[in-house]
Amino acid sequence: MISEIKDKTEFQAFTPEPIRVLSDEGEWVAPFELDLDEATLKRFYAEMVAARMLDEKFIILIRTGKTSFIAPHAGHEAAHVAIANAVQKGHDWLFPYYRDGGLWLAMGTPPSEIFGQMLGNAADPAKGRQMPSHPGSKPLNIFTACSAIASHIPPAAGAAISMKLRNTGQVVVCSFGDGATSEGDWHAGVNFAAVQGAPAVFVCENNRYAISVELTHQTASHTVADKAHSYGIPGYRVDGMDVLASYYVLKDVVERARAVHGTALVELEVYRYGPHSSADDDSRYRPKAEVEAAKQRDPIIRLRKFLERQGWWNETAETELRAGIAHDLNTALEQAEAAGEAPAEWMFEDVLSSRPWHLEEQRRLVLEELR
Amino acid sequence: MISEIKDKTEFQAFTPEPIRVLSDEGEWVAPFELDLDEATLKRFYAEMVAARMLDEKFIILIRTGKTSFIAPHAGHEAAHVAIANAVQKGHDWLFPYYRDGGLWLAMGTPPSEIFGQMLGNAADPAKGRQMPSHPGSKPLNIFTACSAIASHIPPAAGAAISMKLRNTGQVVVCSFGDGATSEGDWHAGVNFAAVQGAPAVFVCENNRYAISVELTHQTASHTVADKAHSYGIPGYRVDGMDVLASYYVLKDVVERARAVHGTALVELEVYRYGPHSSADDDSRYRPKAEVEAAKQRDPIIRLRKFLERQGWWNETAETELRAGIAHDLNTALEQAEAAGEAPAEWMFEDVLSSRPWHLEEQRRLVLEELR
Amino acid sequence: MPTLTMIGAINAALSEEMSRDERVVLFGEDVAKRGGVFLATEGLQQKFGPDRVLDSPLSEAAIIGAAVGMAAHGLRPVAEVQFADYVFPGIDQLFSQAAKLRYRSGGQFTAPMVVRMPTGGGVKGGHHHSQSPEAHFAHTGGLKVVVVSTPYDTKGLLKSAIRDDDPVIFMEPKRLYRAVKEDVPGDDYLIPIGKAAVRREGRDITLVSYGGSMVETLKAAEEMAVAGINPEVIDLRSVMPWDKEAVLNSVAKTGRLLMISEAPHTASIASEVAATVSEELFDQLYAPAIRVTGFDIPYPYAQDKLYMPTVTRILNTAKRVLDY
Amino acid sequence: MPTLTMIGAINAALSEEMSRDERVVLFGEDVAKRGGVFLATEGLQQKFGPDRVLDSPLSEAAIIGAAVGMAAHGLRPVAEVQFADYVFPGIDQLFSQAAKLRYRSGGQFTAPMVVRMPTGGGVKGGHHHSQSPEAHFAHTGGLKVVVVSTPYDTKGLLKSAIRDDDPVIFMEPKRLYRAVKEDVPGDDYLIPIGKAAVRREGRDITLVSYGGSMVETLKAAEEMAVAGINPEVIDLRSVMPWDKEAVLNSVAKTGRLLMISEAPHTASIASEVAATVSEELFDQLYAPAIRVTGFDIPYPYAQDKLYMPTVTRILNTAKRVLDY
Ligand SMILES: Cc1ncc(C[n+]2csc(CCOP(=O)(O)OP(=O)(O)O)c2C)c(N)n1
Ligand SMILES: Cc1ncc(C[n+]2csc(CCOP(=O)(O)OP(=O)(O)O)c2C)c(N)n1
Ligand SMILES: [Mg+2]
Ligand SMILES: [Mg+2]
Repeated sequence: MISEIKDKTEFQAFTPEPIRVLSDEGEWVAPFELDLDEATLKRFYAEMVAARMLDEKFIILIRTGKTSFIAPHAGHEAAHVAIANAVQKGHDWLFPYYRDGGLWLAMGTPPSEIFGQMLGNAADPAKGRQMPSHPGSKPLNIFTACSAIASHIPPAAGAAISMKLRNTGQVVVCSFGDGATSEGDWHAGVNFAAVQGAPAVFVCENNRYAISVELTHQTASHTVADKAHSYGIPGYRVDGMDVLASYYVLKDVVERARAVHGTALVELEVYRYGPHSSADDDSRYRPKAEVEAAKQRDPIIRLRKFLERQGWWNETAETELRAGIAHDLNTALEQAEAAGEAPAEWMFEDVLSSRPWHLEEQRRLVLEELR
Repeated sequence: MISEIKDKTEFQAFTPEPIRVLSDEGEWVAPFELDLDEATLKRFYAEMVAARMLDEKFIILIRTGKTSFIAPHAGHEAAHVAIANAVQKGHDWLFPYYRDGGLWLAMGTPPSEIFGQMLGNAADPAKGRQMPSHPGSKPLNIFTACSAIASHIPPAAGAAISMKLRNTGQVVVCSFGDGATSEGDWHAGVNFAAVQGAPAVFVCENNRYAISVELTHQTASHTVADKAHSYGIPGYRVDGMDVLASYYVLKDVVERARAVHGTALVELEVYRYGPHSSADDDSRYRPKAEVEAAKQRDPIIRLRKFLERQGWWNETAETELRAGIAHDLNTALEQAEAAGEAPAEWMFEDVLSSRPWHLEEQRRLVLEELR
Repeated sequence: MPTLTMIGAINAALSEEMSRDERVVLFGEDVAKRGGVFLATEGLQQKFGPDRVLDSPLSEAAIIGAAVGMAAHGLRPVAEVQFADYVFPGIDQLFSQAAKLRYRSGGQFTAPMVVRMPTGGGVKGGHHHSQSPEAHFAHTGGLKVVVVSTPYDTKGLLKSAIRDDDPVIFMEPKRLYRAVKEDVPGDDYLIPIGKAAVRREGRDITLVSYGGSMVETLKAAEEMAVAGINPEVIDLRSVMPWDKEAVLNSVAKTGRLLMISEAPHTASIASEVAATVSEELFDQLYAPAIRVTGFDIPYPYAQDKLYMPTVTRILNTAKRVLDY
Repeated sequence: MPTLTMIGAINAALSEEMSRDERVVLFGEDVAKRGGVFLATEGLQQKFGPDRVLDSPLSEAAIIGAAVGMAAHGLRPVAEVQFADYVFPGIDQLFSQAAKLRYRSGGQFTAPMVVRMPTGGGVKGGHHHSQSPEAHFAHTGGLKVVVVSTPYDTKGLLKSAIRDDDPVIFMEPKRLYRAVKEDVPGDDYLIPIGKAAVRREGRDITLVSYGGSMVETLKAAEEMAVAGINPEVIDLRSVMPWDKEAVLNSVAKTGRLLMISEAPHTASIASEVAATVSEELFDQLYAPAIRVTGFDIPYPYAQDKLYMPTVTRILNTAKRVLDY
């Protein structure tokens, strides 16, 4: 297995500058040759556009009062698409967080399920149990997200340790924001994985804000990648709005994790275009100019420029792509809406594997009241 | 104030080898000149011997059934004496842990109070509330130790932040073991201090074991000092059985913390000669030979050799010193024993600033029962 | 007299206490630059400067633990935990450090600090923005626990909490933050921790509640009154210590207790009050002391309103008590 | 039949379950090379190898959280928290992850795991080696909670816990670890979680307890018997779910309940049982349901034995119930 690793020695841990493959203008700037074919690059592109359009759809859900909460992910699409393409889907395990809407989609989750979760209705495979924007899917090995920041890090470590102990050839990819790195559980989990040499790749989607708190108030470490020193693992600092850089590094790190049970930390430098959530007003803490500047690094425009340079993309393709995605999303949303409310009886299911007397009593109380 | 810092540029952070001043044989190996006088060095020596003899006394307390728990500190004396001499006693604040018996003494705690705490009797200024080996003293600004590993790190950060916000010119020195670095609270606390630029010096007494768990099972980081990268602060790796190296580095770091509100991590490489505690049997997990090898680095013998080389010490001085300490400790122990049991009424004091009805009821129940 | 929401009352209390006592500092996630996710601390950093109002890193252990150290060192920290649900990563700091510091040091060190937290359900927050963890705090010796329900009380109790020499958990039902406005004096007043308020006098049954559920409790009381029943309504306000005297006095009069709380059922504040009343007023109860509570399940998103004691559920249960 | 201490029974249960099911893995601080600080896991790493018995770093969040991930991934982890007092740095992993995983995923992911922990006082352990935190677990939907009191039960219940599809907190009163030996079958047997045991049949008063306090409860019962009173003694064994049926049946017979537990008083399991019995057997009680519990203070070192319900305290209080 080790022999299969493509050794891109160009990718060094702890680089002073983020690793990049495409410039902001979509020029190839890496010291190695492109080895991805047209179809693959177009897929990356299509997945990023779909991720962006999903985000736009979420915003509509909020505006129209159909959902109660969203965590906008525009600006994070390259990270999401890179992760989805770096793993073996349905074999490896993902431990995402609430801002991974694009990842949820790029992994192949049926959009109707995504919308079901966003509506918290009967179309939600998770039965409307959680707030919107909490991805999860057993068939796809996507560990259902939990609102408590960084609380999924120790479970991610545990799953990776299980993979190592049983030599399953699987890898865990666990994503989180920059704020998450301050939580004790983040440290405890990464440390346990690393000391066990568990195949876990911890991916920080560093958008430099935890709600309103800037990274400089979050930690004094020079980069998030530097935190890897604490665990004796490599830390990669990557331009997370460069889908190719993100993909190449992640693919490399994931395969290395698989082959030698290695743990790693990957920092993807992204930016969130929207507010933290539908409950936030980001104008309170960051200047509009900063947001506009970040958009100049847009991952979608950047890859499109590269594709155009290669002669692989044009306006017609763009129009078709967007029309197709729009149609799919609209159909899926309609389908999800049609499912109707989550039944009240669901409230007392899945608390435990069976229902002890006290839950039976509590359930009866509610059902009587509803009758 | 900044101009007052003696800039020992010889002390680099993140050195591959531990910083040393004395060789195992007590030879001066530092690239700078000794600038401590005879009296100071003799004091360091006396304090280390006293620390060792206190440890021996603790062992007797256990053997004779006078106490129920001890955490032997033999092998940690240089660390304790270095910390006590690096701070401004009664001005700076210490946040120690249970293995800091020698520090407790070197800070100037009356030995009768130490024994009172060890006996948990009426001579304990902390009223017999905690297990033995839990140092604390309000007059000396020694924050009372807490058994929960690493739980004192965030409070230490908080005190240091308070010092910075109010510009009190004080410094926090917070000590803990190598195992403590795995706790989430360790990370959370160090990070908060560092991001605030609070005058806190975090000192790891790295004896390579957390009870039976070797450092290699604790973390994969190369050194504990390396963990400082995570917080953007300097990390010093020091031979913690070399009292001069430990003192010089700590003094430097403490004064820098005071002057520029800097946070730092200092790793003192020590070894615990005894079992983890009176409840432990270390032969279950480490070879005797390893213990014996560590004793070759003994901090007390090492400094004695240096003093002898300087012509500042001889057998007579040694005998006198030990007799004096023995006398003081014996007298203090007698005094503490004479104080008698902690009264049962103490049980319901100091829970809150006053006693609400429920505590009053509970107290009455116990007092009635005792009557 | 200004009319304020609960959020306004919090802001006013903090501002006044910070003016009064320069040892008072505020910190937590998003409290400074943004003024808090609910804007409870809006404008305070501007007013008191970045050394008195700080944004902390994203760690409840760091927040609560740092408050302990600041308090021991002489400040009067008011720490914010963004949602009560997120106290758990920092609860060891509350339990091992804050609650036990005075005791373990024999009174040498103390932790006069306040930990504010939005609590309770009803805002479509799902598992992690809806929980009511007060029983955990009340079960842990060394802490005081306040749960407010009105803007007026909020100001007076928050001021008392800040001046208190013990660690006080100050719980703010988030669904009440902007639910009502009421007259809140612009000057200094204190409400003592540990004293309940009689919200409605009556003689047929005692309804005891606190926090968010006061809304439904009072609504139910009104409906009962319309139906010719005269309930007494008590708002505990503090759940540790809770005002046993006030509750016993009332139940001694009415002979009937209905205890209402949206926290989970088992081993709750409601259990405590019901058990105590049942014990102490054994001969004076006309009917069993009954609890209407939240359920022993994770807080569901979809059935957000159904989780908490509804007016219907309170009335149905009250009927059982009254008809007994 | 071998006679075993509680420690021996734990070791036997773990060993048998590990032999039976290779998905069972053990880990925690000092469990592997040292065999645990109480030697509960002694010899198991030698027997099952370093891939099935692991020493973890010193972090309860890492331990409990990793167990969640392992369990979700298909293992059957048995994690050890070295002392129940140290569960708090990891309690968010229990509450936010373990307890809610099945629910939040709509049943897609589950966490069949056991968290073992020595609990309770009486060993001169002071604040942090003496606490009894079961109420915190029982108050949190999604967890099961067992507290054992005999070697025989320990083996049967630990095996049930390991085979259970839910997260089970398995609490072992450390003062009973080597207190008694008893016959423990060498073969496979299970004791169901949620079922109490009647330790002594009687008709005058029902004494309900569990865990460490069973010792004093049974001693008190004997003394009562000598004095001509005939108490029934129930050992709850599980506190979530607790066996309401068994308790109600007994109290319906005796008309009197004394509930004994060394955990703090307020909002405790004792509160829950007392409140429930008072509610459901309102007409059948001859006396108020009374609790003898630990106190709402940090656990003191010097008054180690006085903190827990003493035989005297149990007898004094039983007298109040009987004389009522
Ligand atoms: C334990 C915990 N504390 C606080 C919160 C409230 N909260 C939700 S998101 C957030 C900021 C997270 O920032 P980051 O990790 O950088 O992720 P981002 O939202 O920027 O992608 C906070 C404080 C929470 N969800 N969990
Ligand atoms: C939170 C917590 N978990 C577990 C323990 C049990 N325990 C006591 S000491 C210890 C090992 C500590 O090792 P280290 O930090 O290296 O300090 P040392 O004893 O070696 O000086 C453990 C696991 C504890 N006291 N607190
Ligand atoms: Mg962020
Ligand atoms: Mg150690």
